Amino acid sequence: MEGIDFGFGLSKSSSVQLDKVDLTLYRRLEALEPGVRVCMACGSCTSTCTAGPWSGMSVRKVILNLQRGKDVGRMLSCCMLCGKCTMVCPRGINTRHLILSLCRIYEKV
Amino acid sequence: MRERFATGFDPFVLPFLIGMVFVLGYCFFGIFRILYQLPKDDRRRFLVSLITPRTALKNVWDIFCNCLLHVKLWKRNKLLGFMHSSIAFGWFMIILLGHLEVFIYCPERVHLFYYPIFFNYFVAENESTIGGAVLFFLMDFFLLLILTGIGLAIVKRVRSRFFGMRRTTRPSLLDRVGLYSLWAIFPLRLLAESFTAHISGGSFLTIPANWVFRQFLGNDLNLLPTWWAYSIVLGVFMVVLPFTRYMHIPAEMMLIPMRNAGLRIRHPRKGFAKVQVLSCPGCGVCIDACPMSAQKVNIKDCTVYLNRQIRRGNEKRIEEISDKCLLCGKCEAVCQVGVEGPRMRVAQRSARRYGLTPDFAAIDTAPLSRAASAAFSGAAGATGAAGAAGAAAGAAGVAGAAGAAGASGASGVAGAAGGAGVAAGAAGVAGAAGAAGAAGAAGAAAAGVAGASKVAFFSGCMTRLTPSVGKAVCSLLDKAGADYVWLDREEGLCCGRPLLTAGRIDAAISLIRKNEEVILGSGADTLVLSCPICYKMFSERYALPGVRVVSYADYFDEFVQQGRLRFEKSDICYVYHDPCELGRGCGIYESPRRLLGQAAGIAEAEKNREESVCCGGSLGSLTLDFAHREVITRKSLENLYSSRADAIATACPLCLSTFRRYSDRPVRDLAEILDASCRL
Amino acid sequence: MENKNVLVIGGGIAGMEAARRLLQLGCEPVIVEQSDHLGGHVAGWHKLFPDMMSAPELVEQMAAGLDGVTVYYRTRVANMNRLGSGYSVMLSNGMSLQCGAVLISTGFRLFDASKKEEYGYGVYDHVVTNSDLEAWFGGAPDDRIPDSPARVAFVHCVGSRDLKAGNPQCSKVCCMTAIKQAIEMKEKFPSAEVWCFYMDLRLFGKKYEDFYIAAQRDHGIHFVRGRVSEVSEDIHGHVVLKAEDTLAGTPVKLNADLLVLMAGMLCNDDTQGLARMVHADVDSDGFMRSRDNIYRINESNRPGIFFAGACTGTKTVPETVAEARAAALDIYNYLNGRD
Amino acid sequence: MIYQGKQKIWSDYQKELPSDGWFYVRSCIRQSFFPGSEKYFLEICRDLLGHDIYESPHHTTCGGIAYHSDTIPQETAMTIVARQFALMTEAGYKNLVTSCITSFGNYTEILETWREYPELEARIRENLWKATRREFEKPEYLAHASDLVHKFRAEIGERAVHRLVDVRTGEPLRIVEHIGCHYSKMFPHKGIGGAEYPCVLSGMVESWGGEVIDYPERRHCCGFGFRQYLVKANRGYSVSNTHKKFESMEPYHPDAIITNCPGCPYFLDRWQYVISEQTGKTYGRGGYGIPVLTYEELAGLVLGYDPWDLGLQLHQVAVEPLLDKMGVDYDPDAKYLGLNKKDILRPGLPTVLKCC
Repeated sequence: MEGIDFGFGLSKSSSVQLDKVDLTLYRRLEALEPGVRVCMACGSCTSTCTAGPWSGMSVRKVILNLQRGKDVGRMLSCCMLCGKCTMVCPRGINTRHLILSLCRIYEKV
Repeated sequence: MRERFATGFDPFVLPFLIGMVFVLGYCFFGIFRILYQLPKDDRRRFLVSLITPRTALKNVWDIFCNCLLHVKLWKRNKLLGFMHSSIAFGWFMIILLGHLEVFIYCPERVHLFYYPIFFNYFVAENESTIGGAVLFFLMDFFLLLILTGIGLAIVKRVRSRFFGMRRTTRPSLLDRVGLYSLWAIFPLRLLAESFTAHISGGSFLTIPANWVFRQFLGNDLNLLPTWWAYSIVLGVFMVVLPFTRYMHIPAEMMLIPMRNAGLRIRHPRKGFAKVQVLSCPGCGVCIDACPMSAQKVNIKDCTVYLNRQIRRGNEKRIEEISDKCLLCGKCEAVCQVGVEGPRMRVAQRSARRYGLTPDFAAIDTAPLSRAASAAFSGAAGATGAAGAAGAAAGAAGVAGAAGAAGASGASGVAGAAGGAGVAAGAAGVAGAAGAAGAAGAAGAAAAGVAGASKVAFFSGCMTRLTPSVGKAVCSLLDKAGADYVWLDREEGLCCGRPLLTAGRIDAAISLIRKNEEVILGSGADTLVLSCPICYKMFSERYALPGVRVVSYADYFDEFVQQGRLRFEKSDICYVYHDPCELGRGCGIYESPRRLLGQAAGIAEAEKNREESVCCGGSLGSLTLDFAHREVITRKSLENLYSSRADAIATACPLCLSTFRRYSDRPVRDLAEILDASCRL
Repeated sequence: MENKNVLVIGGGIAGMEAARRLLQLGCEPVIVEQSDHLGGHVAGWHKLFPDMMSAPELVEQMAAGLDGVTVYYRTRVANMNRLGSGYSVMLSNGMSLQCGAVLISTGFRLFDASKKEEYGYGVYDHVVTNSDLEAWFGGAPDDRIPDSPARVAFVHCVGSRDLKAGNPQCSKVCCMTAIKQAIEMKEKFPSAEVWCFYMDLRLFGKKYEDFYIAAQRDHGIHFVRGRVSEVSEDIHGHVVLKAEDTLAGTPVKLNADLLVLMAGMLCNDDTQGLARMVHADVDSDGFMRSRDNIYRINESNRPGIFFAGACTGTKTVPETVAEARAAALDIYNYLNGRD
Repeated sequence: MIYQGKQKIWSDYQKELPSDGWFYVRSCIRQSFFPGSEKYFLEICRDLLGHDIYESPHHTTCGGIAYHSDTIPQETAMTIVARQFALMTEAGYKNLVTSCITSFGNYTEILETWREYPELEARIRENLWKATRREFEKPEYLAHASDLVHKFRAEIGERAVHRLVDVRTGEPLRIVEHIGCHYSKMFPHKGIGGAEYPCVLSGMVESWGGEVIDYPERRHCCGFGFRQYLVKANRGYSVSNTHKKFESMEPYHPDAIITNCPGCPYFLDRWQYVISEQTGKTYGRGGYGIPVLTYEELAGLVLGYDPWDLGLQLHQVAVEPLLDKMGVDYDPDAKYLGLNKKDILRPGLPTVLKCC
């Protein structure tokens, strides 16, 4: 709306209202790759990630951000599907399928 | 010889005629449709190949060998080979002889489709003539051949294990109609010809049969109904043929020329892919071959089912099957027809739409290549001229110098055009950017002076998780005195193969472009790879002018031949596992064995080389989960254990870490074994 | 008691303690030990948390109570069958025994850290395991450990909670061991920076939290919540760790002079062979299956076969000792026909 | 919310305070923001209820704002406070009551610091002596003015002219109470009701007939936060905090907000205007805001003082809807007449927020 320029404005809250998060994308991903549920956030995938240095790719964060209703597009943009994350995951999550499925159903949050 | 009917016609030929016209019409329509579906350049290429004498001859030869004689099947399984070739070749010969008869005896009837088929009904011939006796004998002989084949086929249907097949496909309803009508054709022909033999003549099969029948059957009454029956089953067979697995008979004749023309699958369903699908005979050889068939739940995910589901248009199953596959290539290796199971699957994957596509444009490769080019011992000279654009700029450069380096062996060589040649260490180094020139590298390779080149070692993503492999390769390069740099030691890009096999082809290509920048920018003229996944990708998909792409197995093999590496044979006996990508993927079977044989004892597993069993770790599969992979790995290990070797050797970091997870005996990479027994 | 003989398989602390108690109760225990010494893993350990008691001394103390107990060293059970109300046992040294009850106290084996190749155990110069470090604390020379490390990294959960390593279970004691060893390292090398990379810190026991607080407060040990995914070696031979600091959400790298891998506990392979001999059940985690995991941990599903210690699952030393005593009492009651 | 649970907590955090013998120190900013408040505190507690409260003309700022804005070290603030104590001692008083929450927090923090580090107190005594030749006793009781009003709430209630009840419906008015952060968040035992559920204001509201609203962001800061507001670049952060509070209390439709801090009423009041300009949203009914009052102003209304004498015309959000509900008679024409009926001029009107 047209208003007075105060030189400052309301900033969007960074806190996430967990009960109001739109989990549609996560639920769809869950249906395609149920392994997403067993992530224990150890971060192995992130530190081993080949694409990490270029896009901040982190499967851990992708999984978490999806559950917090945040956009994950940028992180996924440099994924090379090299499979290292799948190799190191202690919970045996098929992270490559997870990423591919997500790319497939992806809609910007 | 006399014709029995002046009209040359009887209504019983109608079922056959209808079937014949239908199937021919269907096939012609199909051929035009497929030609239309081919991309323009592919179509042109295909048509040109048909009239090029060399390929045309090859086509005829291949069709004869594969479609009629089933040579490939003979090699694999004699009984199955005999069964198939007896039916196919026998039938072909009967048709050929039929035409021959018509040509010889009533050339004016040659335009009638049915005449050669029902010759014995229309033409009364006496076997007493030499021609008749020979022809009739041959006819009966081939009929007998076919009947033996049919007999075997019936046994196979009931007990496939007699044929060494553990599993086979269940035919669909139409397949059954086709199958039973096929089975019925030849006994009915025998019956019809036997009943007619006292009129139209016959040979060792038909005449005795005729005599037997005449003892208790009013022979002439049975004459026409048997010919009707024969015609009807022929008609039925031909009408259902396009909708059954027997479509592979005409389709394969299309597939062979297309393959010989060098076509590739460009569309998941149309054109070449369509021919592949139709060419699948549904024999199910791929079921037993598929490593996934270690588990019952995955049996229906091998290539034969992919083809079946594509024919049925069951999209859900097509997706499941194409995503699950390990892309190990074994089904293709064993397939009698040569259906490209892995490529078909990648094509299905590539048709998928994604809401998000990777974008590698923002990746800055300069630091990666700069770090590498600075690390070469000839860096001082090289950086000036090489830099990022150096590879191209210097391409024309020092071909001669590199060639000279070849001639003077491993001694120090001064580069000419690049400005500075630096002799470093024991091995001579042709400095200067020009060494990266295409001719230079080719010259170097031809002269066998790998030591004079700048070697980039690309370990790939997987090797980072099996550090022992990278360490061993570097140690061997050191021992051989190579001037090398570990290109992706700190950070590196993926080769793009995982993206490619996931069907994300555009993304893979953009990643390839990035990697090309790194490699060309590094100033290397030889790229050594420790990972067969990368090697396949680099050798097939990369445009690296002036850079020789080589797997470490081949590279070290050359070193051994040049005497730059020597090994002391240990008493450990290894069984060598052929990694899918290195063996079936790149055809490298011998150099790893040669190397291993020098460093240790070597044993062979029950299934090896082309038939090696995938370790189960493959990146090819998108959906196979960890538990299912474990079963595959254990099955693959069983095959290796069959050799009774002390330990397992392989040449792929992914196989290595997959096997190590479950193996009860040591698993080592070839490089590790070589390094351990290397004698300086 | 018809047959007072009790076969104790495994002369670790569980077997020793049980044998000592059985002797006191009037039974005649026989210990079969595959190595040449008693005390098992504990004998090779340096100090035990939470009291920093000397492990060899503890073993010595326990061994002192074993006068009158027959111990067969370098011996295994070759065969074992149910015979009457007891068991007939053939040993690898040719002896045969008739015993009223059998106590399986075969303990655990340490996960082979070289199986986690990405950590470079056996490949890099400066990578050791928890047990290597403990042996070094005890005085055994180890040239992988530098003279004055500036940075030492501990990686928790090596071969535990890891499907890829074939063991999804938590090994329970490693968190505490890591903190204990980190403190000991810090005491040896006060100027060294010590880092612990963990997924979750599971410090459940008495005084464990005190150790954690002391590690942070008194020793300045750094804790990073993230699992190390790969390790490489730099040109100076330092190990380079890669992990994600999951709390900060950033990938981290550490150049360390020494990497200590907290190898987890797995069931001894031999134990499963024993289980087959007497048809005792093996649990889904590879350890022996107790009749239940609450009230009858010492009992197997077969009469006269009892368990003590880490053969049924990962245990601390005090838990093992307590279980051994309980098992001794259970066996005594069993031999006397009491439930 | 379980009321008994709150009561249980309240019983743990009670403050014993004498009724008389108080040395009163004013706030720096309230006199300009809410000039009627401090005047009517003295009017009500000293003149009307007859308690002994003394104010010295020599007292100054406590240094709290400067301290929390990182412009002076704590030693300086301590010395200033020591001077206030000296004035109290010289005036013969033993108890100190502050008008300002930040002062209250500052005094409390200093006294607690001295208790922990007596050597620091000795040094401050020395500083004060060197600077002013004064000596001081530490106060026996330290209170915030709202503590005293809370203590006298029943007396005020007895004399109430208007109760906190909607005269048209008979329903109690719904009041949001907002406590200044420095009141008890630093030292919970120093505030009535503790830090989580302070009852200093809710006690007043309840005894005067109103109903206190518990809303999710009840504990949240008003958004002032010193540096957040004082640095203009951070001001968006400040207003965002306030916005969060309003969004959270909106569904309860509060009739008024009552505060005990100098900054809170100011920001809760003024930011309603800024938010309305930036988002077009107002939180009261019919385009009005939610009136924000200090506890003195509310006590004044309850006791029947003229709203314009209480200084309510200086609020950004119009108080008339509240006055109407309480049944307070007021002369709309007299709104902008100051002391002695002097015209203080009409302010410009906002574009969104309705201000009569």
